Amino acid sequence: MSKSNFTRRGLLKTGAVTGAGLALPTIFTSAASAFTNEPTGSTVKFGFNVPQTGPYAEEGLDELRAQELAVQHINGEGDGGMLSTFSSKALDGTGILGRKVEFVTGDTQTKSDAARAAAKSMIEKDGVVMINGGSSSGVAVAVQELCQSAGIIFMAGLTHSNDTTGKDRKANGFRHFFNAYMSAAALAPVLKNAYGTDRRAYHLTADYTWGWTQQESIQAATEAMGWETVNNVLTPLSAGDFSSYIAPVLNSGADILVLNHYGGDMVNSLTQAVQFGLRDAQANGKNFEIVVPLYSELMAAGAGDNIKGVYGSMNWNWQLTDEGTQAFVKSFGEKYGRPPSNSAHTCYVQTLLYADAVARAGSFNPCAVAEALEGFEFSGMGNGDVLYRAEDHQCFKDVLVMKGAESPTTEYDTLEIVETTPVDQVMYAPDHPMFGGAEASLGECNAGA
Amino acid sequence: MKMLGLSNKDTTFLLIVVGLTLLTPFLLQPFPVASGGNMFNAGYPDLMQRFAIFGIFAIGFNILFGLTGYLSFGHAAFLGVGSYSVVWMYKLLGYNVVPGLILAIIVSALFALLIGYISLRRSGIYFSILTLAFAQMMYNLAYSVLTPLTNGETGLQVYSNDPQVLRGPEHLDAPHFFNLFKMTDSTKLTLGGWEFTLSAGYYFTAVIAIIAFYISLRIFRSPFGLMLRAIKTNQTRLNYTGINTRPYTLAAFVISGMYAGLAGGLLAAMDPLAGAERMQWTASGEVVLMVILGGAGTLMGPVLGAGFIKYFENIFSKINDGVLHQWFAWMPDGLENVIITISHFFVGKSWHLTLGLLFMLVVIFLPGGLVEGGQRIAARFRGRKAKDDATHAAKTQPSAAE
Amino acid sequence: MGILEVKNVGKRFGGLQALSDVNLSVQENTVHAIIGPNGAGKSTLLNCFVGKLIPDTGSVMFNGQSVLGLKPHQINQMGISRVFQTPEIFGDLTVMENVMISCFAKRDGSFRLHPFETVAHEVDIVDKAEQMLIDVNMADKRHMQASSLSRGDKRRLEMAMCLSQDPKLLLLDEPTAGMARADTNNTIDLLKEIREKRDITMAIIEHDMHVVFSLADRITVLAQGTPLVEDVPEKIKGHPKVKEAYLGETGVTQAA
Amino acid sequence: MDAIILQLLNGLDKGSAYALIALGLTLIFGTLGVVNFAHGALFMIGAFCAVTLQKIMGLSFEQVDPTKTDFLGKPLVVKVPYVESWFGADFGAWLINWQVPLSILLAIPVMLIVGFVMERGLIKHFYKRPHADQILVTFGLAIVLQELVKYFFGANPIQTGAPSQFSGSMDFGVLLGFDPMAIMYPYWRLVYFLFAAVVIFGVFAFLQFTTFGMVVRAGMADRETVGLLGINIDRRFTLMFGLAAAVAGVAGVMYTPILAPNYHMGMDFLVLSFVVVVVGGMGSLPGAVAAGFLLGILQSFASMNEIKSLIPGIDQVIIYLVAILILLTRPRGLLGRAGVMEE
Repeated sequence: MSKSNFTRRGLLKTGAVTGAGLALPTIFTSAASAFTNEPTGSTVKFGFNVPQTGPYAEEGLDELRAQELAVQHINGEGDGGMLSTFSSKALDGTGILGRKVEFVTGDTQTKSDAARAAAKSMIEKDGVVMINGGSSSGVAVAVQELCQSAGIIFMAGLTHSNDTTGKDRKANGFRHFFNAYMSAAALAPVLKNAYGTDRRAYHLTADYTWGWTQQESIQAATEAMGWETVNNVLTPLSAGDFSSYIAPVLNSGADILVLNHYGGDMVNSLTQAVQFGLRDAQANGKNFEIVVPLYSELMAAGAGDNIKGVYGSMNWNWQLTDEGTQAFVKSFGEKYGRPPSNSAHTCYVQTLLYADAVARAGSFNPCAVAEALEGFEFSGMGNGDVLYRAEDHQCFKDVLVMKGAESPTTEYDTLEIVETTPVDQVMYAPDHPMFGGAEASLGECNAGA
Repeated sequence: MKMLGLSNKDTTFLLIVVGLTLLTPFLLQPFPVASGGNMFNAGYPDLMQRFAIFGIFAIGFNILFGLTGYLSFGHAAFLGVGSYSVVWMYKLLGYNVVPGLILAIIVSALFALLIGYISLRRSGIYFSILTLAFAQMMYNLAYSVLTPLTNGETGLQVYSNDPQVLRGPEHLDAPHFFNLFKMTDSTKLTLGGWEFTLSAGYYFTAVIAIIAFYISLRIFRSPFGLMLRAIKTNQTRLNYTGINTRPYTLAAFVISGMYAGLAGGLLAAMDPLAGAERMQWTASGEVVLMVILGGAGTLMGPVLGAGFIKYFENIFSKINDGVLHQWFAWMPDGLENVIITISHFFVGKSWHLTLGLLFMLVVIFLPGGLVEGGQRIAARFRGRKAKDDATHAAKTQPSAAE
Repeated sequence: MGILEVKNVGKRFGGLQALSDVNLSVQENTVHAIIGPNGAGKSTLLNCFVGKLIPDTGSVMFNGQSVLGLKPHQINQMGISRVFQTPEIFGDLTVMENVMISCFAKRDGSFRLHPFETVAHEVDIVDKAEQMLIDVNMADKRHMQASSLSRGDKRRLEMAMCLSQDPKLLLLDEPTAGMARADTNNTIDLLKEIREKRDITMAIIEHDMHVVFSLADRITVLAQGTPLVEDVPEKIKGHPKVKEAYLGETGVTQAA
Repeated sequence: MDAIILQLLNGLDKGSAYALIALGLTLIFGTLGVVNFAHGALFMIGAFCAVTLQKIMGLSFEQVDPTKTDFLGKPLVVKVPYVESWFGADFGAWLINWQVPLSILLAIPVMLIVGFVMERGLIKHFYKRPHADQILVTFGLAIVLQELVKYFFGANPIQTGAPSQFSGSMDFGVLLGFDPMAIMYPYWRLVYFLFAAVVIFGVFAFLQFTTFGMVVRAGMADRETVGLLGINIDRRFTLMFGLAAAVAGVAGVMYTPILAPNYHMGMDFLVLSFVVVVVGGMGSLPGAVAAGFLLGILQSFASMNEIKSLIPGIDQVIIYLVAILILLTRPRGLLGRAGVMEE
């Protein structure tokens, strides 16, 4: 098989190299493929690129579990999970278009470089048709760009920055996860009910792109309902000890602390804020409160008792009671003995959705798959009715507002669902200024070869 | 056979290196694609490019550390600067890699001149910490405050609305060499069950790597190289022999900074994105480990060390449960599970552990690095008293220890 | 005018006056020895010649030029070479490479960026270094690693390195310290031979009277940081002040 | 003014952690001449001693609680800690509450053993080897240790709380005559600072007033001479390594309520602790302590909004900037000796 991108002039220059091949015509098979890594045998390969080392390794592990489960379900093993509740019935449990699904895994190390290296190896060596997973926005944007230029589909995993489907959106990339804007839009009404409109907020923000978009979004949403922003302090990534940033908060005239942190930083800053007595304090005649816009189960477990009563948002939670969620939780729980996390859910659903899109399109060609996913509406995968918007490849669905449970019974229900914010409330225009404005464009779909 | 101002021995050595480099796509693909061994094949473009690029990085670092003994813990800064230079050239001029690579070398040289001039006022660990401090400052700022210049966490990339003033309509839309070929171009050769990928990007980096290696060989054999080795041995004597050591060390620092900048530039030439993480101290530490692992002060050692570490990072991390089950499926169930449980310690998400153990084993049993290991094996083949001779040879004639 | 003129040099370390009012003149083509008991300030004085220390007062002129404030490498380039008490050589390099470095320093100055020349092709340097090794009877050891040499050979090598620079002044800091008798005699012979073969000026700091009296043309006796007497060896031998200064130490030094 | 006092307190606390880690590091360097890149890992192992004790305290048997259900809708299985059933609910709960300070009792023997094994089994073979080799082998060891911890404890941070008596904060400002709430400071951080002070003084007193300490100090000054006196310096150095490991370990234990331990915390502290040691002067104990507090306090001040708004990003680089300035003005750091680690 020859996958030649050489221009004519390029071919002349590298004639010596190809000449060696041409001298042995019988073994040099050449059949032009229509797109990158067109599956040839009886199988098709997916690439699961998740952090397996570094601070998000645990989250990556959960994503891998879910993806493995999804592959089983697509191939007809196990109980089928969400396939039975999924509104589209294109998948029948015999693989995709008659091909069994196999997968390879890579380690993103939560570094753009390493993630791209792992992705390239899966594309170039293993011949994957899609890459799924990841646990940070920087990595998601970097790998999405790579998949765009390589001509395969990218399903983004846990990435919450507005940029992923905002200014960095790509035609070959899709995101099932929600984003900072949607978090803020969902949280604002709940915060208004709980804490009133006359509040003064102090923001601590992780000093990198995700932190900034998160902060920008929540500030806009809370100011719109009457809150005042006292200050926004940028904190170094992995600062560990946040005391110098937390200590001045009490005396700043603020009565709300918004922690735009994620992962280990969130665990530490929240724990330390509670130690500094912020939860017990009074300010402006009100109880001082803490808000963590983006929650995850694993981080909530890390923060322990400190999250009690603290509001935040999530993409999905295993405690939802819809059919799809129950089927998935049952299937996942029986296999792994624990409920899935929301990033696991995202990765599971994305794997199924990709497979379904291929089946509906009748082709693995990324452009055909992208077309099948664009504007696709479905249900039965948790979060009610879901839309994959064509303009920016962002998924729109209900957003969960969560609160740290006062008396959790197990290590898995430390968070409880406060409200399911309907999708209409978190909608925005594709050319919203926080998402790159009118300039942002998906570009052309790239099928590679 | 004398060529390019080299001695017979060095010419042969260079030709062997050239041969190995050009045949890499075949040598690193020893297993048929359908076999279980395919997991260990490393002959795909991205990894081969990384071998060459990090080889260049390590060769350059070795000129500073291996020859003068000055241990820089901040060389990744130059790697990052090189990458940013290339991506900025993409954004401003167009996708031709050449202007970017030239700029990468120039900019990294300037940074190295500045950082080296200040840091070389101290020696030993004080020098190491100064270089570390500069690199960490650059990394921290690149990740946060300098985002307009570096695009922070996401990494600098090309957007469709970038000026690209030199880009004509007929130009390729990915990094290319004077519009002759794209770096991502490749062709596949199928021979029986084997499949080999000949990639334009790899051969582009390989040619540059060979030039870089040749330059390093010339430096090793030059009076300049001799002075650098003398600095490592005895600076006092050198001063009292009328040699001003500072400009020599600074020159070595700048040269190795340029190598790092070139390597960083090539990373962005192969893959048009520059992330801040490549300036982090772990990246600086990685090149130190590559050089020591391979054999500091030897010509081939750094390249071997770079290859080893990148191989582990890219191959061992991909061995997951599914693969393990495939391998050991023939075993009885109980035994299979035991073996797989043990394997969990070493592969897949635990590949770091294997790397750590490897560092320890090499430094304990092969103080001269992998090169020494190679010499011992060679000595054994020649039927000599392997151990004594190899150690002796390494000790008495460091210059011949390649 | 001597080749090295030392005028009123003083040096203080905290509460210790290491040198005070040292005046000294080393004449061209002579061997000038500086002797004195331990702590007399011999090494401090030497360090003032080579740029390691800067005296608090006074001047040190070499060939009519002040060396004060200059770096060791600059002073070396002016024509002063130094032999250390414990031989300072490039232990990791071969004997030949050691000598070649000296030759390069002589030819190319204190810095020259020559990354693309090849050591092996520098015929003049190679020839000069080989000749030098023949001169000191070490030609057969040229490929040995310097650190594996015997102590005596290390001293020879260091001497060869210094001589290959054709120094105008050779400073020797206790060249026979810690040597066995035989080695000491060899060194004396070597130095004598050097004197006969070349026009060279030497300043020797020495403890061992045997060495001093067999080599020196003039001797300065230093005690408590200041010159006691300066004269030809014959006069120094029985000088009462010298005996006084060495009281209690004479036996040791002569036995050494 | 209150803001400055507040940051001073924060700085003292950060400084305590830096100083404790740097103390052991510089001790190992000063006595053994070994550059120990695994020192951060020792800090991490100390912290995981606390986690281990927490796990042991949490060891429990299962009881079915029929009134509740779990996530799969089955009857909930409630876990009852063994300590509570063995020692009674009250004492058991007390033990669980005080597990972090109690972990010190576990950490000291564990760290001593780890230290001895490391020194005898590995480090001692590297005394005469180049620093580069020491760095490589200890870095390899650090990776191995952290991967083992990751294997058994996972990659997530694990919350280990301070005893409930110390969970709040004290109004420090009122004591100094400021308004209430002006300077709130967590009790545990005060405990940590006092603890660090005790350990630091303990180490100094130990080296100053015991014969053992005198020999070790002599050995730091001139290893060969002490060896000539016929004193078995090696064995004392082994003990010294154990001591350094124990200091790092207990520093890690007590830090867990401030920073939820994770497997890579050692690496996070490694670079910083080297900067501290070098700024203090390689091999100088008072230097390490002084530099630790200096950098901690400067970092806290640099994090103040007033300063950050003047120089954006200053809090991210202050430590490195100060390190560069100090090393350029004082070649061997604050209190370093000549000739150490300069070859």
